[in-house]
Amino acid sequence: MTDQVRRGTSRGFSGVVSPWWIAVTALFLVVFFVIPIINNLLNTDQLVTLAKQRPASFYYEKLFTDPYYLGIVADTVTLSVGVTVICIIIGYPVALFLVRHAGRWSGLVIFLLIAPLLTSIIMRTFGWRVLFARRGLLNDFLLWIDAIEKPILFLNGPTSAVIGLVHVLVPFMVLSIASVLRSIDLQLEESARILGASRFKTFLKVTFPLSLDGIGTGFIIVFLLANGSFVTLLLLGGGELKTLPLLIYQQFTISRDFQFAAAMSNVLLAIAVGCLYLQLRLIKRKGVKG
Amino acid sequence: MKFDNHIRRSGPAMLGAAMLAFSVNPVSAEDITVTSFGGIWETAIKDCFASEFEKRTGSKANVLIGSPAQWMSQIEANPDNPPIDVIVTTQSQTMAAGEGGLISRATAKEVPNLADVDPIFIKAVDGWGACFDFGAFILAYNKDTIKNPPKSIKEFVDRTIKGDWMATMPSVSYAIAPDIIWSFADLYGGSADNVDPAFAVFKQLKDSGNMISWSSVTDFLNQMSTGDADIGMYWDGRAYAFIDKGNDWMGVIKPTDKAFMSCVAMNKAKGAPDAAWDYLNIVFEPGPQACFSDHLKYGVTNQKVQYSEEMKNRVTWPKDLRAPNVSTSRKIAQNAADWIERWNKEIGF
Amino acid sequence: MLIYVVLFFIFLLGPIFIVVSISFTETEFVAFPPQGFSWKWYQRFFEYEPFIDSFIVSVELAIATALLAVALGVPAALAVTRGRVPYANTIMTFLLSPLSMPLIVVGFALLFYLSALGLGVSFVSLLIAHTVISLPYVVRTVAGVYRGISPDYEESAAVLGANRMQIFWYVTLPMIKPGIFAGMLFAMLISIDNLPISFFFGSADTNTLPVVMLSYLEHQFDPSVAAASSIQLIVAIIGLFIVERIYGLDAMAPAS
Amino acid sequence: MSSNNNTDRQSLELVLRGISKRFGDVVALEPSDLVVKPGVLLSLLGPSGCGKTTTLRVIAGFEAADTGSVLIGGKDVTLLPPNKRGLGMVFQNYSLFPHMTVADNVAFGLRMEKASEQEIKRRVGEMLDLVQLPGVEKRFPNQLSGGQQQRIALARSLVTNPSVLLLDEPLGALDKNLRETMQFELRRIQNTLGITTILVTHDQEEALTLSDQVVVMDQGRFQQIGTPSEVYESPETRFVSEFLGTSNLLSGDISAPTDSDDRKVTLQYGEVKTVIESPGAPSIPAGPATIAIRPEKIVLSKRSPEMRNVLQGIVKGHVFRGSYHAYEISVAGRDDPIFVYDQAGERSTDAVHPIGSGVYLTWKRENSVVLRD
Repeated sequence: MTDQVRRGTSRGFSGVVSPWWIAVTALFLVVFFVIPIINNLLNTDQLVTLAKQRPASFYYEKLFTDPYYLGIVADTVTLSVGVTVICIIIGYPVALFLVRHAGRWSGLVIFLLIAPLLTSIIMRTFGWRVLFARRGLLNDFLLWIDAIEKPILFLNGPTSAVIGLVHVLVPFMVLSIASVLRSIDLQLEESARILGASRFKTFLKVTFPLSLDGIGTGFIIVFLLANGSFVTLLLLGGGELKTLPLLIYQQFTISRDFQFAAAMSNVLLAIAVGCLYLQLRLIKRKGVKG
Repeated sequence: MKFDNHIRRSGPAMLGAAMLAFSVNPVSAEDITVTSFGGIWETAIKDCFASEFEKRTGSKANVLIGSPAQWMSQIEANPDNPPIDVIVTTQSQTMAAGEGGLISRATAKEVPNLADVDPIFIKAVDGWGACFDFGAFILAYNKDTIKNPPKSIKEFVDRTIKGDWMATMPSVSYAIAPDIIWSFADLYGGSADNVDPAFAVFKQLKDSGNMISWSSVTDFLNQMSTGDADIGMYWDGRAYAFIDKGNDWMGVIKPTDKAFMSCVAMNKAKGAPDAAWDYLNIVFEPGPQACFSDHLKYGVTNQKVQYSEEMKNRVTWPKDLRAPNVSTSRKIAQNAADWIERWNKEIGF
Repeated sequence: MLIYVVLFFIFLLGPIFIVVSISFTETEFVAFPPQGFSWKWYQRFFEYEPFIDSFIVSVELAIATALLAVALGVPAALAVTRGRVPYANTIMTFLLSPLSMPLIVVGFALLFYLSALGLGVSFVSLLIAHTVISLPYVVRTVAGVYRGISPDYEESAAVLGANRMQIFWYVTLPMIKPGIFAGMLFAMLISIDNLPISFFFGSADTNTLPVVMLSYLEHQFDPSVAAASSIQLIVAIIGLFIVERIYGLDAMAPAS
Repeated sequence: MSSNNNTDRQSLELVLRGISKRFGDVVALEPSDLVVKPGVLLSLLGPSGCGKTTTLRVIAGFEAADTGSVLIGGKDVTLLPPNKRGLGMVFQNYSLFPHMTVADNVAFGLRMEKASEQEIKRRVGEMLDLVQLPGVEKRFPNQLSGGQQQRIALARSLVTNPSVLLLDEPLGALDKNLRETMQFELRRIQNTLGITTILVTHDQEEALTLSDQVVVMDQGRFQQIGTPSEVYESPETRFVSEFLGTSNLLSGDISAPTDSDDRKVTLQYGEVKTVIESPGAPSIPAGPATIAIRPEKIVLSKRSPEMRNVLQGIVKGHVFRGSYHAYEISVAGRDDPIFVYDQAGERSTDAVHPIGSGVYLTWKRENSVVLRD
C-alpha cells in the first residue's frame, strides 16, 4: 500500500467543519427562498388583476430599449453606488476613530451607531421630514443666519432621499470598516512612521490599502440594502427619485401589473447578484492573508 | 475558571428550535376576521360595525389593520381557507377581486340592506357588493396664508400655476392615483381613452414648481401643518375630522366643478363563512352607517341614513361628484399601469 | 477628528431625538419643537390594543428569528470559511443573496408559497420569512470572525486528542461567540424593523409593530406613533445592554 | 522520563515511507523516505516553501499524503485522524486557547482522554514545573509574555506523554536573546523526556544547535540527511552548502572516479590551471563540477606552502569580526572573490595580510567537498 496513490480518497484534516454543514442551510434557502422566487416569477400571469395581459418579452424589451427605463436602471445603480460612496467617505473617519481613539468608550460609540437602527424606519424618516420641512428647523436656521432668503424645498427630492438613505446605512459601513481596521497591526503604521512617512502618507500608503477589505464588505452590504430599499425613497423622496424598487412597489400596490413587477425584480436581482459576486472576488483577491 | 463553566456558557447560543412554540391561536368557527385601515378607521369599524356584530351574534369579529393590496394577496394565496372574511377595497380593487374570484357577489338576497343603497354606489363597483362610504376630493387650505381661496378645481389649477401658493395633490404612489388621472382628464375634456388633457395640466403644474404631492392622508396634514403646502386636494371627511380636532386654521371648499369621488367597498371573501353576510348587513344598515359617518365625517351610502345636522352640511351629495361609470372604471383599472408609467415619465412626482 | 465625530453623531441621532421629544408633546398633532410635556401618548400606546399586541409579536418574532438564523447560519458560515467546500465563493454569494432581493418581492413570493404549503398567514410563516432575510447578516458576521481566527487553534485541539465535536464545542464555538452575538443582534434589528415582508403576513395575531404603525400613521397621525417608536427604542436599548453585559458590543465590529 | 504514570507512552520510532504531496499542480513534497530513531531530535531545515511544513502536517495528519505511509513505532497511522495519532505539537504562534486559563489549556489533552480531575491536577502541576512556570495556572494566555506562552504551549503538548513531539517553528516569534535561552530549554526538556521530536525551522543556526539530525529540504526534496556536523562539514549539494552558512564555490572539471576516494578537479582561471584534490561521492560523474570550501577552513600564508591544494590571490578587503578576520581575496581569472575567515590571534585587530598584498590560499583536501549540482 506504500506506493498506492491515495489522492482524493482521504482528504486529511479539514478543521472541525464538514462541507455538509452547508447542506441544511442551503436546503432552507432553496426551499424558502429560491423556489418561492422562481415559482412567483413563473406564475405572475395568473394573479388577480385587471391590468392588460402581455407576454413577458414585452416588459423585458421595454426595460432594455426604452430610454426611460434604461434611465431608471442607471439611476438605481447610480443611487446605490452614490449612497455607498458617501457612506464610505463619511463613515471611514468614524471607523478610524472607533478603532484608534475611542479606547474604552468604543462600546458607547458602537451603541450610538446602532441606536438609530433600533427605531422604526418610519419614525427615523419622519424625524428628517420635520427637519427638512419648508418651515422646518433647517430652513428656520438658514433664514435666521440670512443664508437664504426664502425657504428651500429640501423634501421630495433626491437630496433628502440620499440623506435619508445615508443615515440609515452608514452604521453598517462604519461597523464593516472598523472590524477590518481593528485587525491591522499597529506596528505596520509605526514602522512606516519611523521610516519617515508623514501621518497622512502613512494613512494613504499603509492603513488605507490594508482596510480595503472592510470597505469591500461594507460596500456589498450598503450597496445591496440601498439597491433594494424603497420605504425611505417613498417617504422622503416624494416619488421624485424613481428607482426599480419604487416602481416595483407601485406595481404591487397601485397598478397591480405583476408581470412588469416580476420583470423588474429580475433585473434588480441580476444587478445585485452581479455586483455581489464581483465584490466577493475582489475581496478574495485582496484578503487572502492568513 | 472551571472548564465546565465554560461549556455551559457557550451552550445557549445554539438552541433555536423554540420557534414552534409560537403559533396562531385557533379562531372558533363562528368568529370572523374583518379588515380596516389603521387609526380612526379602526376605531370606527370597531365601534360601529364589529361591536354591533358581536352584540347580535355573540361571535367575535377580529379587526385586522392593514391595506387592501395585502389582504387581496392573502386571500389569493389561501383561496380555500382565507385568513380574512371581510375585505375592504377601493373601486378598481373590488372589480379585480370580483373578477379574479376572490370575493362572493353580494346582492339584496344575502345582504338585505343593499336594497336601500344608492344604486350609483353599486354600479361604482360593477355590482360586486357596494361601496359603504365615499369620499370627495375637496380643496383644503390654510386660512392664515390664503385669504382668497379658489372656488373650483380649475381655478385652483390656474392660480397654482400662477404661483399664488404652494399646492399639494395626491402622488402617483397613492392607491387611487389612476382614478385621479381619469378625473382630471374628464374635467378637462378627455376620457378614459384619452388622458392627454390631464397630462397637459399635470405638466403645467409640475413646471410651475408650485405643486408638491402627498402619498398618504397624514402626509397631507403634515405638509399643511409644517407649511410645505398652503392648499391641496384632499378627502372631505379627513379634512373635517382634522378641523374638528381644533385646527381652525384649516378651511374647506367644495369645488363648483364637481369634486372627484372615490368610494370604499366591503365584501365577503369567497371561502368565508356565512357569518360574514351578517356582518356586511350591519355595515349597510342605516344606524351603524350614521355612526361610521359621525366617526369619520365621510358620506355613507344607505339612502335611509339620518345624518347629524353637522354632516348634512358637510357631505358632498352624489349629484355634485365626478365619478366614473362601470365601463370607465374597468378601463381605468386596465390602463392604470400605462398611465402610471406615463406619469413616471412625464411628471415624475 | 473629535469634532467631526461629534457632528457625525448629531447627524445620526438628530432625527431620533426629534422623534423622542415629539412623543412628549401635549398637542393633538405632531409638533416640533414639542409644546408642553405630557405622558398621554404613552398612555395611548398602552391603551391601544393593536400597538401592544403587535409589539409583543414583534419582540417574540425578533428573538425567534435570531435563534433560528443562528442555528442555520453559523454552521454554514463556518463551512464556507474553512470547510474545503468546492465553489466556496459562489456558495457565499448564494448565502448572501437574500440581501439582494427587494423585500417586497420576497414577501409576496413567500406569501403564496407558504400558503400553498399550508402554513398560510401564521407566526411560523413570518418566522421563516424573517429568517430568510436575516440569515445573510449572521453568515457574514460569523464568517468574518471565524476568518480572523487562525486554524492553528483547532489543529492544536485535534493533536491533543479532541474529535470534531469536541473541537467545535470547546474551541471553535467559544472563539466565535462574539460573532454569534453580533449576528443575532443584527438579525433582531433586521426583523424588528421589517415592513415589506411582515406586511404580507399580517393577521390579527401576527401583525408586527411596524405594520400597525404604518397603517396607523397613514390614517391617523398623532404623537402616539412617536411614543410607540420611543418604547421600541427603549426595549431595544435594554436588549443592547444585556448583550453588552454578556459579551460587549465590540463584537458588532469584530476584528477580521 | 517520568515512569510513574500509566498513560506513559514509550518514545517511538517515526518512519516516513515514500510520502509525497501535491497541491493542484504544485509539488509540495516529492516521494521521500525518512527514519527517525526513538528519542532523536530531528530538524527539517529549509527556506519557506521547501516542503518542511507540509512534511510536518502529513506526520500530524492535517494533510493526507498522496502516496506513501507514516509509521509511528511500527504502526501504520497514515489513515488515522490527528486526534488518534498520540502526538504532541507546538505551533509557531503557540495557539493557546485565549478563552481558557493556563491550567485549562495544559489540561486540554488530558480532558480529551477523560482523565480524572485529580490526575489532571497532578499532571498539570508536573508539566508547569517541567517548563519552570509553576503557579501560573489561573492566568490567561494574554497575561503571559511570549516566552512564557511558548513554555505553556510546550507543557500542553507534552502533558499526554505523546510518542512524537512536533515543533513548527516554535521559536520563530521570539526575539533573539529569548530564542537562544529557549533553545537550551527546549533541548533540556527533550533530553529529560527522551521524546522523539521533529522540529521545523528555517533557521540553520537553530537546527545545528538543537538537533541530533538535520534534514535539509528544498523544492519538496530531502536534499541531505545527517548529523549537524555532517551536513555542515560535508554538504552534498550546492543548495545545502549555500544554505548552511557561507561557502566558497569553485567550479571546474572533474576527473573520472579512481580507486581511491579522491577526485581530481581541474580549475581553470584565465591562463592558470590548478588541479585540486577533494573527496567526493563516486556517483558524481566526470565533467563540470563544483567544489565547496568553508571560509574558516582556508589557511592564508605569504609564502607558497608545501601542500597540494593551493591558489594564489590578492587581498581586496578585510573586516575584523571579533573572533576572526574576514578577508576578501581575488583570484586572477575569477570573477567572484573568495572569502577567508582567519582566527584572530591575541589582541590583534589588525589584518595580518594588508589589503593589496599577495597571498596563498590553501586547505586540507578533506575540508573541501565536491557537490552535486
